[in-house]
Amino acid sequence: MKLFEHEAKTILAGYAIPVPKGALATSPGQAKKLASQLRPPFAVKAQVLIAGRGKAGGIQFAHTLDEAENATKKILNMEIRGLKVHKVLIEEKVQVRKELYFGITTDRSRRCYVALASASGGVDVEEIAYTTPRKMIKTLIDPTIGFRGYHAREMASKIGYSGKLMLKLAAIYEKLFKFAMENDVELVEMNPIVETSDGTFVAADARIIIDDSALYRHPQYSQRLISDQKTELTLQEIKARKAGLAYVELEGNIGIMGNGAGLVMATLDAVQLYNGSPANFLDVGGGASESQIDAALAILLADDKSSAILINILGGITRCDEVARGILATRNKVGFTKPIVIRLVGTNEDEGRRILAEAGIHVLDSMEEAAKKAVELSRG
Amino acid sequence: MKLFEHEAKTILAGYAIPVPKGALATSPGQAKKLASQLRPPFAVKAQVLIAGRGKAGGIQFAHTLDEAENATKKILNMEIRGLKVHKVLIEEKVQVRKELYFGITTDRSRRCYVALASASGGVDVEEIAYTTPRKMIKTLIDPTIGFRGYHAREMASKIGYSGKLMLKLAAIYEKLFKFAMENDVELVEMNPIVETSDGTFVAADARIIIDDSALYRHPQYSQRLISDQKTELTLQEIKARKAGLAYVELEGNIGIMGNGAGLVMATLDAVQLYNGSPANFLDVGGGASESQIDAALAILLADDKSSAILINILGGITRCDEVARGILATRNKVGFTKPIVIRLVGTNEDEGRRILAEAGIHVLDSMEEAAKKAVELSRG
Amino acid sequence: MGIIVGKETRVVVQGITGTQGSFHTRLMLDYGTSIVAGVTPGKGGTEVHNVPVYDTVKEAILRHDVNASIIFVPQPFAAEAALESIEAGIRTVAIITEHIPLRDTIDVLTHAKRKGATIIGPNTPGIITPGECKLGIMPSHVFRHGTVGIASRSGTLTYEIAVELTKYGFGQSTCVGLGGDPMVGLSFVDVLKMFSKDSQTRAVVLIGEIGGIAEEQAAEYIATKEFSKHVVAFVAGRTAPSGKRMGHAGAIVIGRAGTAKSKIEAFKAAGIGVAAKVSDVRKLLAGGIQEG
Amino acid sequence: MGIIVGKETRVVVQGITGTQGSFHTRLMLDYGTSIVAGVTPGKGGTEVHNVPVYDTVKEAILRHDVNASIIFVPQPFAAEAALESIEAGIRTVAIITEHIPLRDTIDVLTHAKRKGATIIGPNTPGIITPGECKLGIMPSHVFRHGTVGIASRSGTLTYEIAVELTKYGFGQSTCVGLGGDPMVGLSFVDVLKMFSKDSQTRAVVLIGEIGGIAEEQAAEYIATKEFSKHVVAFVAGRTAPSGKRMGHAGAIVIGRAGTAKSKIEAFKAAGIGVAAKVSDVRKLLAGGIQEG
Repeated sequence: MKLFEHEAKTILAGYAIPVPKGALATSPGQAKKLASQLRPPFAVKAQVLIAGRGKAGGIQFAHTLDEAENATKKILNMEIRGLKVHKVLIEEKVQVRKELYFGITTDRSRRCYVALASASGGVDVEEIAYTTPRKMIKTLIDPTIGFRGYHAREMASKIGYSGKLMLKLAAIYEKLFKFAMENDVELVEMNPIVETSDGTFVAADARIIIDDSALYRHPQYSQRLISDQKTELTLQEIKARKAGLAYVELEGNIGIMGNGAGLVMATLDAVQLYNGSPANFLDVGGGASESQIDAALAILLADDKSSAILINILGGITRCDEVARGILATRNKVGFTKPIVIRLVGTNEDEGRRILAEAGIHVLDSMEEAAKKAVELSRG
Repeated sequence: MKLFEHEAKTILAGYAIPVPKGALATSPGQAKKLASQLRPPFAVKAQVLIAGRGKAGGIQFAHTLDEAENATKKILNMEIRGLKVHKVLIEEKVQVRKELYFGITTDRSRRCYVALASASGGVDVEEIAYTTPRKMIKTLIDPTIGFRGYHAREMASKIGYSGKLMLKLAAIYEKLFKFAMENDVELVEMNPIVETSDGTFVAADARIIIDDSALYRHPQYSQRLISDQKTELTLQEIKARKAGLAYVELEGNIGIMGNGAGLVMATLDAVQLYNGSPANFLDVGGGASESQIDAALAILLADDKSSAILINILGGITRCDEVARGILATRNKVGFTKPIVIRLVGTNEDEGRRILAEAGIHVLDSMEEAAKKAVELSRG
Repeated sequence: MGIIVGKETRVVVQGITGTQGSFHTRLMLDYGTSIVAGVTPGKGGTEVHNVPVYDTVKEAILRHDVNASIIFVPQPFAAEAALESIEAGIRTVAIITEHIPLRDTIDVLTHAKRKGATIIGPNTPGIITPGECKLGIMPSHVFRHGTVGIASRSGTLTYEIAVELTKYGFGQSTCVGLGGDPMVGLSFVDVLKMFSKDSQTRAVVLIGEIGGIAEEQAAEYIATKEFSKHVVAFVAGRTAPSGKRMGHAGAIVIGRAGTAKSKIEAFKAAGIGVAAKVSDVRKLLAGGIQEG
Repeated sequence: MGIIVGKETRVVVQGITGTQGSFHTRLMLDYGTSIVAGVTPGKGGTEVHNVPVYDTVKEAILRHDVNASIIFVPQPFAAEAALESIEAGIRTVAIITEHIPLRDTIDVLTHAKRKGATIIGPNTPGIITPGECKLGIMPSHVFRHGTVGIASRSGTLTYEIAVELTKYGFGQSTCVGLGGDPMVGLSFVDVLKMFSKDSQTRAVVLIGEIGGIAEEQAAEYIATKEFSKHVVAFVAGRTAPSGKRMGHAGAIVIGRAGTAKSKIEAFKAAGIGVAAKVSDVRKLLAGGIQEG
């Protein structure tokens, strides 16, 4: 689960990590008023849960209160990669001597947390990590030892600091690790963390992703997980999550559901292979009940941009008769408002097919055949 | 550092460990008033930092408010092994089905924390541990794994519980471990932890010793470490601790100071070997300064029960000239109010001896000779 | 033969009294798996499908000869259940439970490594050596004894492919579900090393998906270590957008990392046939086996 | 020869720029100890007595051949300093700092065991192999090269006894201060095992004190493992009351456990001579060596 920049900064400040002085505004007037409490120049920053806002104009600088008001007005009228901006963070602009990077995330292959530091921070850090990985200093973290002062100092030293500045920077690294462990982060990064012209360090931008699997022990985050507008999820995605379904919205016009993440991904791939375009990814999971199938299908039917639906079930723990009954339940309630292709094999297949056949619904055997058919139907 | 029973119980309750309902009283009238908020029968318990209060009459039971008042009066007039009782804990008496023991402490040989459980708790548990150690269930705790739910359940199961009761008891064990780690305990024990007649568990008595070396990271405890009456220390001991000296009060009549814990213990032993009786143990530590020596000697001179003083210094990091100057400083300020025997060898020995010789103070070479002389002088 | 589990596997089921635990215990027993004990704290002394239940793994081990564990314990307690088995000395632990917090998984895998235990999962359908032992929740009927080893990051997709393979005569030596969580006990490379030593296995199917670099590492291993058995790969998620979790917590493209494209290219560069669709897997397999 | 430290010992001093660290670095250098580097975070690039200072142990190791560390770091950071050396692969670490929290000591000792490092202390005067290497803070002049090994829980008392031994011609092979904290890296048994293999050591003096069961374990080890060298014991704290810490955090009688009486009886039962007073140590030693 992603946190907004302003949330991230508030949390880091709670761990005594220096962040720029600032406040959150939802209107130009409020921004102006808040700016009057700050020392110019100001930075006005769109609060969106998406990367690339800088390039999209979502960060602007202002020297006067009026400029801050105007910048806020512009940004609040903006859509960044399709997302409306509801809030801006207005801050004292940091006086940069040097932009650095520091982050903590997991290393899937080494099966541990890893700390990453770089002497060059900012927008291109992912590019640097990808193209010249040796510029990224990496420390694997043994969970039985943790990330200690000496690990932090070693990293701060390797990116070129010594003396008091090295100690200051290392102390911030250590605090970030403490935060990361106490909050089960999947990723936390200060990018950039800035060395200011007066020799201090400030987390000028911060990004936090909390491990979704650990949200149950962090009620302060989990309570907002499925509240509208507070997360990166679309309304459809929130609806699906509330129903316990894994759902991702896509751009195409064929609604797709199936059981099992890999199978659904493969179904999407098959649709594309036959030159179709998936409208979504919807995994009902293992052993879905009639009502879950019903809920899932209802979500697909409600998606305006799709012109056909493909259901791909390979029954293992999932029982085909439950699936059949779920499909009928939806039809009885809302009707089939668009063409639906169903592939249904596996556990209790005969019973499932019988139920659907009695209702006049035809069922296919092969996933590839079904994908081909769905692509045809989506063309109308 | 030892905590009072009432403090221990308040802290454990904060970890959701069940303790009897009760409150702290400093007068019989207050005890009666507090008892009226509780359900009889009551237990009235002297709050002293010393074992064996039960056998000394420091725990009494009462069925009525008047009885509670009387019991309090009796206990507050009591001295338990020389310690005046200032406070009583008045509690609802626990309805005992079975008294158990559970504690967490360190195992010096195995170099880890250890959890101890026994199906028989109460006053004789130390005796049991000493004479029939196999009745004590012991779990060594790997610090990289901790004391987990399954360790707790294994112990609760081994002392004879199963089903819901086993789960309840194990949950309490787990909580106690959490408390132990978060508070750097040297020892925490619930003795007894009682299975009540209605099938719950209650920590009927609790003992906590915090690791003195870790107090610096627990300001909630350390601030009271050297406050009067709040600890097990005598006033002399508090004075010594404030001066940064290791001091233990004893019963004899020869005041003893030296540098190094082992050396001072050996000095006490030598005094006893020559049939003398040490009044105290005072270790000035390594590299003591003039002012520390002065402070130490002043404490010894102020001890009314001693009739002679023995100073045993073997200079290593400690410099004999510093020691000599410290001794003179005390003499100049308060005078030598009792005979003092000084043994002084090692680093800067010549200078130290010269300083003392000029002041007319004689110094011995051998520790054993000095001990013998001190014993003679203590007899007046 | 096959790898990790076989006729000699004797299982304790952790969380045996729960709905899933009890249901799959019956299915595993039906398949012929030796389930010798179950564990549910507080339910010691009872039985599930005639399997005795204990309060702790240690007690189960004290009374039975156990060398594997399968975990159906709910998410908040699953990692601790795995530690319990690892500490008790069990060398094969399959964690069916999904969505285990990363920190807990790291703990489990660290201690497993120290004790030399093999962890399958979390979020795995388990492992099956057809005809010998099923330590998992996969539908047994799709598998047949044979010579193809399967390692997969996906459950249902594995069944889909196994159905095809079985239908066209490619029985399996062992099928391992690595698990859909971002961090799991076994990598493709780990499993390839085992298949390499297994005389029954003559070809291997790797079923990958977006996220991480396990497929790229497998491709590199096969290319540089001269893995001598025939390998076919399938990668799900060609159409997945960046930054979205596709059902599995581990199935996510981050920036430019973890794409299906990168994985497919790595496999191809290592000379491994990559199936564009499910039905291609058996075709590539047939080609390779004829060649080999 | 001697044990643990010798001519081949090359030392990094952690906390070298502090008062104690700097002072004892000079004394160790004067004694002839090879101190090749120092570490103080934030002081990298400076020098102390011509010894180069680094920010981290890893950097010191990268530039110098180091195999031992001595720690003068203040209490709140001392345990972490030890972990730093252990993780960097240093095999001998002397922790001079006292009053390290038990939890931290346990952490340090657990990781030291895993990495095969020997920890001396905490709260130790260190270790000296006279004439070869002093890794500690003991006054050098009281020691002479010879054949008596000393293991002691007390600093000054060791000097007291060493003065006597040296005066009467009993030079020492190695003198180890185990440390006065309740939990320390080396036990008497550990050191006896090393002395047993050391050809230079012909007799051993054990200087114990109240608290714990290290002396009892040593007595048992000597009795049952047939430790073949002559042993003399001294136990401080016969007069110590129960429940009071006698200067050292580890010197405490709890209930009936850890008394001098118990230790003395154990030694005597194992046939070991116990000195009633300091001057008896050399007498018992002389008797044993004449006998032996």
